[in-house]
Amino acid sequence: MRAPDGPPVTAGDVLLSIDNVSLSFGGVKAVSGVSFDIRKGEIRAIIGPNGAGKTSMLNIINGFYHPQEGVITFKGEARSRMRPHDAADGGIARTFQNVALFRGMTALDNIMAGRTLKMRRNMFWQMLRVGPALAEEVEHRHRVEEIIDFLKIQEIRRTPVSRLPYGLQKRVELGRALAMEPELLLLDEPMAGMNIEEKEDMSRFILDVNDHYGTTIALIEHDMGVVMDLSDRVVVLDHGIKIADGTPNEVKSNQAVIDAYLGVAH
Amino acid sequence: MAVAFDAAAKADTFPKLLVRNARLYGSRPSMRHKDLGIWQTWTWAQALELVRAYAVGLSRLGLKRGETIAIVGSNRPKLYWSVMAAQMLGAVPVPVYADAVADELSFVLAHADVRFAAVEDQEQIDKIQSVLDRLPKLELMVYDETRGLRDYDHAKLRAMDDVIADGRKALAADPKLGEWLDGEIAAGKGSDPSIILYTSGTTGASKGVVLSGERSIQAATDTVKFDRLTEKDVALAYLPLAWVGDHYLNYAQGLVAGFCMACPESADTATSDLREIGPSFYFAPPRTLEVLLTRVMIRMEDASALKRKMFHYFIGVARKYGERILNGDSVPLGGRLLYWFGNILVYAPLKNVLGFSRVRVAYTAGEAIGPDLFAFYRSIGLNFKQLYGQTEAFLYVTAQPDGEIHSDTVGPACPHVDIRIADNGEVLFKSPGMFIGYFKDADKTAEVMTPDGYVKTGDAGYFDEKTGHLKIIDRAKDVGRLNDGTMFPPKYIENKLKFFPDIREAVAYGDQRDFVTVMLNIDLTAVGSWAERNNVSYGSYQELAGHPQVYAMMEKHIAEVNKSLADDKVMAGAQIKRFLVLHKELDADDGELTRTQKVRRGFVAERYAPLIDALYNGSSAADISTEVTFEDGRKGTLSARVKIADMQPVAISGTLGKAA
Amino acid sequence: MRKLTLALTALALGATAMTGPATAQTNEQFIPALVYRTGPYAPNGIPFANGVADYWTLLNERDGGINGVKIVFEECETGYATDKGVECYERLKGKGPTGAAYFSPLSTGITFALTDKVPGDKIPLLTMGYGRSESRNGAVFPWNFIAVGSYWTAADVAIQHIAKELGGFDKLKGKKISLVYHDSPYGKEPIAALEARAKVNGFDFKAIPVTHPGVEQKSQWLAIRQDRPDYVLLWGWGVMNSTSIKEAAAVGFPRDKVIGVWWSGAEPDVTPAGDQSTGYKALMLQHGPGKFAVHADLEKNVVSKGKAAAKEDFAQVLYNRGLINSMIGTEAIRTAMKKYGNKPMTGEQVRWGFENLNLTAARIKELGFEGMLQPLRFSCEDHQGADVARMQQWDGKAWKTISDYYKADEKILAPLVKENAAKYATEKKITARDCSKES
Amino acid sequence: MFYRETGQFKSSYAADMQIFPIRQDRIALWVVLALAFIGIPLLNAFHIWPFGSEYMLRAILIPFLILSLAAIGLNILTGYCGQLSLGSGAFMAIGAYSAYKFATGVHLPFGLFDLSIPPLPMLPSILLGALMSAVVGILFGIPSLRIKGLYLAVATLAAQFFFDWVFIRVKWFTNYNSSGSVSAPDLNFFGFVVNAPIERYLLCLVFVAIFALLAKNLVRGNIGRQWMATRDMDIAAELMGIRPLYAKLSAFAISSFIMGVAGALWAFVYLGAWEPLAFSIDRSFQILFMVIIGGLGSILGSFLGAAFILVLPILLDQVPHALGVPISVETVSLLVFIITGALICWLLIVEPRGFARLWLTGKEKLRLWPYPY
Amino acid sequence: MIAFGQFLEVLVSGLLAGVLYSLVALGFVLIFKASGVFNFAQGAMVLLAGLALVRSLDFMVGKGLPFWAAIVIALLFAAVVMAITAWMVERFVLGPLINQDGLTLFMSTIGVTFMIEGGAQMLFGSDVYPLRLFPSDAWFLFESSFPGGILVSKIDVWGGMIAAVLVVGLALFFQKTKTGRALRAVADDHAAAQSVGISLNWIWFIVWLVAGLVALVAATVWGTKLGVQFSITFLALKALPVLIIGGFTSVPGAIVGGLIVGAGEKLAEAYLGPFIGGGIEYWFAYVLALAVLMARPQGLFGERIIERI
Repeated sequence: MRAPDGPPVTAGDVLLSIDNVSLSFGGVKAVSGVSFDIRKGEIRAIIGPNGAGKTSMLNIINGFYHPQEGVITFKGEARSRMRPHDAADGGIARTFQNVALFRGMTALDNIMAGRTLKMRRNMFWQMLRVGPALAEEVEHRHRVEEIIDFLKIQEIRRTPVSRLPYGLQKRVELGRALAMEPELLLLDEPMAGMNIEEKEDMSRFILDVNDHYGTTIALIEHDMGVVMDLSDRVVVLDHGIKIADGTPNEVKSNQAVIDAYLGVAH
Repeated sequence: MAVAFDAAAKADTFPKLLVRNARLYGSRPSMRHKDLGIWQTWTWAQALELVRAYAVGLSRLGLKRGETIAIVGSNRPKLYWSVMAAQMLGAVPVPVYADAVADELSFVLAHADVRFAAVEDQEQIDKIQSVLDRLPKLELMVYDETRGLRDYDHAKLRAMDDVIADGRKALAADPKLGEWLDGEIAAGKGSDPSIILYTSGTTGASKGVVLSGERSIQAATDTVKFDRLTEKDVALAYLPLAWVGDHYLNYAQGLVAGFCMACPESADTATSDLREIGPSFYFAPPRTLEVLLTRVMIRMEDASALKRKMFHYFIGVARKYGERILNGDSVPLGGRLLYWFGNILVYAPLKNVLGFSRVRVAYTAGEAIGPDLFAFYRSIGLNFKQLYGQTEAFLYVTAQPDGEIHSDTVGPACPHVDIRIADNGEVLFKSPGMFIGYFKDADKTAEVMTPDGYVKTGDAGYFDEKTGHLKIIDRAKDVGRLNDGTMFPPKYIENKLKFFPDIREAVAYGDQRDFVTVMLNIDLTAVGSWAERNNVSYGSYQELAGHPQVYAMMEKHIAEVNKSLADDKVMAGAQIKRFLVLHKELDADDGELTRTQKVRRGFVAERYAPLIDALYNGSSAADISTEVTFEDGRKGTLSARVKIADMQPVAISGTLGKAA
Repeated sequence: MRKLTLALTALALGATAMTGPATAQTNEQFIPALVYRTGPYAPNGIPFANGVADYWTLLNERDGGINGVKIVFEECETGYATDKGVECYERLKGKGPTGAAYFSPLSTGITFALTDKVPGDKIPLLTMGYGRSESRNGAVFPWNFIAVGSYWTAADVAIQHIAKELGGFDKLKGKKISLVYHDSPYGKEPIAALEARAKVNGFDFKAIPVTHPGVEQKSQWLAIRQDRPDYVLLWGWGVMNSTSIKEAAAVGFPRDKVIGVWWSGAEPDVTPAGDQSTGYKALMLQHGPGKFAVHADLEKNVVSKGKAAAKEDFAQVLYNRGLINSMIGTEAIRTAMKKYGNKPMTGEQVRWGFENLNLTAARIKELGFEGMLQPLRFSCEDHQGADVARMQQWDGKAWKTISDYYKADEKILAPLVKENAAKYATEKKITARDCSKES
Repeated sequence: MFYRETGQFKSSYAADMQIFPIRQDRIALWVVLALAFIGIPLLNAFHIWPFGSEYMLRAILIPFLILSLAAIGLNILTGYCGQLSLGSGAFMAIGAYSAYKFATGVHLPFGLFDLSIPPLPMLPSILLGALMSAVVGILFGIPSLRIKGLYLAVATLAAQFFFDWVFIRVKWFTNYNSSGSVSAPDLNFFGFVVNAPIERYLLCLVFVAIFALLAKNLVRGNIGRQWMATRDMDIAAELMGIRPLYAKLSAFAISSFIMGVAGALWAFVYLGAWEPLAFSIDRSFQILFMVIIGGLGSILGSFLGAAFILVLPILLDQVPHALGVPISVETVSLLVFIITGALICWLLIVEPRGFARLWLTGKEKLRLWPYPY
Repeated sequence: MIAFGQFLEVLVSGLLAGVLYSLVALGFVLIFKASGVFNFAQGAMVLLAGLALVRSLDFMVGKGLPFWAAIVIALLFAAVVMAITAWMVERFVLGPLINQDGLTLFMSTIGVTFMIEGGAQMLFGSDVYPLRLFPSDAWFLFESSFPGGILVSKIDVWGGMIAAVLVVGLALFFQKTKTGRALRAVADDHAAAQSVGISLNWIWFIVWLVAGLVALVAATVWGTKLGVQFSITFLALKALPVLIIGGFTSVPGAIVGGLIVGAGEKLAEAYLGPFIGGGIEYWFAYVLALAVLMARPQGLFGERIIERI
């Protein structure tokens, strides 16, 4: 695991902290005054009922939305505004709630696209595709193949992703994010729409990623069982406000959380 | 790299062969492995270097001459190298089936007294660790795949890469070590045990067959010559590593001939890997060939009418002329021309999609093969041959030479093999590759050996008068008699049934009974596809198996078998009178099949006793409830009501086939 | 499979087409015709193409060809598109026993592209009344024959007519003359001559471009309305002409002060504007509409036999122009035959025929074109052969000739031709022929 | 059926990532190249049908090659990067006129910045002309950062019409030629003057072969993946660190560069002398048709599309004459219109992804033969 | 005062010319709105409608029918021709292409364009056919205030009035009729419309028919202005910037876009043209459109594109 650019962060340190962040769309508050942190190497879950602002939170973290208030500190650097590709540069990768793969490309090319930031040869070399350009392409292909191997998707390497079943698409998407060698991996409902078997597989992969690559993971998930099994710490949002933060057990017994979920149920 | 011992000396151990190959074929590929998307390749020279380092690494961990080391996993270069490295040190590798359940595994590992185990991945480690309490001698496991093992207690674990790297470093640091290793290689004697292969055994616990390097190499050399295998050949190592077939065909012959062994990416991808690598030397058990043919036929069902017609027409042409052309018999010019067209349009493309385009020599063995099935492959130009053998013989007893192919024989004795038929019809042999004995089991060894040094195969057979080839009918102990004295070789009947693509498995009963009955297993792929085409709806395997239309179909098949039995005077009395279709697939996990997918007849009879009773007591249905093991290891119970159907025997022409 | 069959059929057919039908008999003169009978300029292209074809038919029917050599012609549709024109050229240039006699593309764009190609293929290019004005210089443009008149001739004659209407060249001084032109090389050609004239005669000249295709000219004509020029010259083609006339009417600009070039002076240019066109004037490429002696022959030998291409466009302006175009071409062939014998001529021989063509008044009368054309004589230096033109006016129903012949002022045009031809020669690295040495 | 892939395994990534990983494809490619580079010149030299005639070379093969190149250019932009453009004609025109200026000498009389470049040789002129086209392409690509889809397509028309106007209006580009038409200088390449049809054909072929290879290398490399990622899901691409600015503008630049080369060839090699109408909106549409019919996102498709759109009407046009059917040219050309239109519709119904996809499907079928799927 | 008069004149004529562009643009909008198809064939449909109208009119006048009767019959005939076209397009082209993406549909309409252009010329001829339905002279207004007055073309005013009637008619059609409401439903959501039992094929036929009728109306005005001839198809190119500015999906957008383009290009030609050489209105309209898009990527009246992930 090569560390992306930036100061080295050791395990247990705070990798990313969100301080008093608020975001609104034309008067509608999506997130208000939320603070929490993500520590190096942990699996952090963000949960909450529908419309709690979970996806907005992820979008803020990787720069797709710019919060009106608050500061995000990533690897010790405070930022209030960054472009999505800056976030990517800094080592934040993500997957999407509704699979956002490049539908016209094969699984392999999708994951290779995740290596974009790591590839350095300019267009001229790529055009000739000899010497260093070819060597670079081969080198990155090797890294990508390791990911393919890791995620056990060898069989579908050459399949255009649009032809893949949903579960595999999710896996390819995870692969694409992994190809970026992220320090922080954001997973937006990685198990949405999966059957039990697929969920188990995906949980396994998430744990393996965390274990094997040491990647810090922040994930949004609806399936409470999965969240409780996977995550080290959980932050709970409701209507854009943080209502609880702690270990799965702490959160489970938190009255505000129970109310929020019951409220949804009614 | 200095080779200490005399290169001209006969290489009587595998490590010596490896050294020889590195010298003779240094830059030729020795091993390929589909990994990370491409065929990673190692030359013989690279392999030698790697194995030497590995051996040093293992020796530094404490592996010593004469000790055993378990090899657990699928066909991976590193596991083959583990075998080589162990042999280099004079240790004895003990391969274990990768899909063995923990109990089987613990039996073998405990029985073989292993201190070390080379394992593939986390899955195998988990399995071994779950039975660790039964393996007090096990000290260390070296593993290939690091994945998922980061948080494991590494007191008993080492990564193979680390071991190799350690060995390499040590070799580089200390030149004496290399000399020492050369000495170890030279010290290996041909008569030393080279490997212990545990037989799966259709009954009872498995036995460890000890083979020596010298004998193994002698046997392999004979067959390499027999089939003219060279260092330019390629074989796909996809059969279980622990099976004698793989060890013989790929490992031993590969080292002797110097050809390249290619390991598939995984069991799932073996088919496509086969197609990519395009082996020139190929082995497949009849069951695989059968599944393959079924798949071909089913896929062709979905082709356009024109293409389907063309396909079947040319397959017809092939059946008519193909084998004759392959055998070099005379064929009319028109037939040759048609076959030539057929080759362009069907056979060659078909071989291509199956991955057989480059196959030069192919073998099938393990059980009797349906004549039609066998003829099909030969007719499209594949030089498939049969061999007969067993672990105790280091595989080969007989093999068919080119041009002398008969589907109902297994060929004449191999070079240097001596065969004798015992009075009770049992086949006995004496061969160069013969085993030394069963590991830690002198009694059993004595049991299968005749006083004059022949091995009892346990199979019944005789030499065909016309061809002089050996013909195997059945297991000697399985051949039974009906109450009226008619001979009843269950396998013979079962094989006839199993040739229908719809029938996956058949178990015939009749010994000491009044008539013959069978239990059938439908082939889900074939029957499912048939159901789809004919709008037969079903919710489960069980429902499909019990479907009246499926029964009707089975009845038709059995009627055909009866007809063919009636044609043979000896067998006419053994026609099938009643049958049923089982509600579940026979499964190795439930102990119904061996790991090599052979039916455990006795066990099945016990397990399905109520059904067999029903088959003979005239009732039209029976209830059965069995315990099943699910994939994840959980157990459950499956109950069903199974229908039983009656058959009308075909009129027999001539005398009844009483015992001759 | 069906797809394949279809594609193969198409290929096979196309292939046979490319080899050319093996019908070529030795005593045939092949003349290609690049036409546009479809697309935006079809209303103008059709009558011209009909005239061209009918004259050839007439020669075949009446005379059995040219000196006994039968004319074989083939039309190729260009749709006024340059690349299509080039394709047609390549397709037809090698046909017949001696190849194409000459080409007449009736398109400035195609003319430009072919000018580059004809020297290599040795086929003359007859561009009657269009094309590069400097191609009059036969020393630099040996293969181009801008017969009868160039745009510079037209521009000069138009100014002369205005001067006459005003009562003398001195009256031009201080007058405003605007040019409404099709924004393309075609429309831009006259500007050089007009600017030269403006300098000489002291009038205010203004060029107003109209973007192709010219369906919307409101702003141009509002500008004219405000600018109030004394005369407007119109250099349009196709739909632009009638639109200009309509807009002129809409802004109340007197139609009789609008003078079109000869490509703006045909029936399709005025009929869409209806009554609003009345009074509109246009140059004649010497000829106008109406029936002459040749038309009687046509009626007798072609129309009555049902072999005419023409319908209601018979004897219209562009139809007659087509007749003249064919006549000049065939007369050039006839001239060539005098030197090379009565057999099919090659392009090179036809070029000689053009350069030595001398259509005297008597010969023109003999051919039945009296009243349509003044004498015409090409030479090595002069590939235009004539530099006179007349003026016509639309009276609401028909074109009426309203002037006698004007002769373009060589003092003004000759230097222009010389300068531009020299520039072309430098650019293309052409060494001009020495015409004094040509036979 | 003809594909026998068994045993064609790859033991290195370089081998696995080559353009034609299947041996039979490579053989086919070499056959096609040999035919194009050696076969056709030989047939031409010995006047053997169908390549013996100048017509085949000058009226079919040369325009086919040049328009294929233009289609490759547009395909990079539209097919790979997903930016619909109707301004191809303009970029070809820029290539053509700039190359013309470089070949005849550039003189910019801007007082202090009096810039004079003497006439350059042909090859640098063409490449510099294409470079100009690339620069303008980048400029007109900037709106693509905000505008998408059809809106962008129509916006690129602004470039088309603007440059139509520029080359008519700005006399500097036409060297102050009175009519505003220009005539190509000699095609002098390193002292060798390309003139005969076969030489012109080979010249185009060399350009097309080189640029097709370079384009293919680009689209299968990192930048190509960035383009396709931007095309398929621009937001996700951006969140992965692909800069839309870079991806889109590089596509515009490369695409315009190739179209600039095609434009220069079209003007210099095919037409010889031209007016701006040669690069009108019709040309833009023609090339777009080629790309769509041929198959978006396929280099091969660019060739197939060019063949269909350019060659088919020409063939159809000649069918009645070849058969000796007496139909007037008017009827024939209208019929060609109708049939071409109908074929376009029919093709789209059969395979909306164009010829390239049809080709792939066919190839897939052959690879699996005798299996149906 | 003269300058202002000139300005006013250019402005008014520009606005009116713009409305005439809108007539063509409306056809695009209708089809795009209801089916997401960018109908390249709209220009060809104007040609077809015009040719059908003028040729049948000439034929009947030639047979001695009174002009008013001839015009009614000719309009009906042209409407029937457009209906047949709509049916054929739906049945043979768009029907089989249902659910394809926008680019494919766009390309198919190009195929349709070729067929209509070829077919129309083959059936009705490729000459120019004068059509005189509306007066084409001009009024000169406010002659007292401005010397020479403000010129207003009568045909442009007619065009404007017809456009107004058309827009009102379309509005009523969309609001009040069952089919119209169905059309709107389809525009909003194809799947939903299908699920409530609206036949997409029928809707597409209707929308192409309506677009055909709009083309007929445009043909009456433009035919009078230009004469019915092939060049009429070029109008499509003038309608495109109108569409961009107004947004592809908005009927009022088409009108406002037309006004902006018309006024913009005429003013530019009149006041900017002289400085840079003239003939700029064609590209100016597009540059204007581009400028509008830079500010509002979906056009002035287009539905806002919301970026979501």
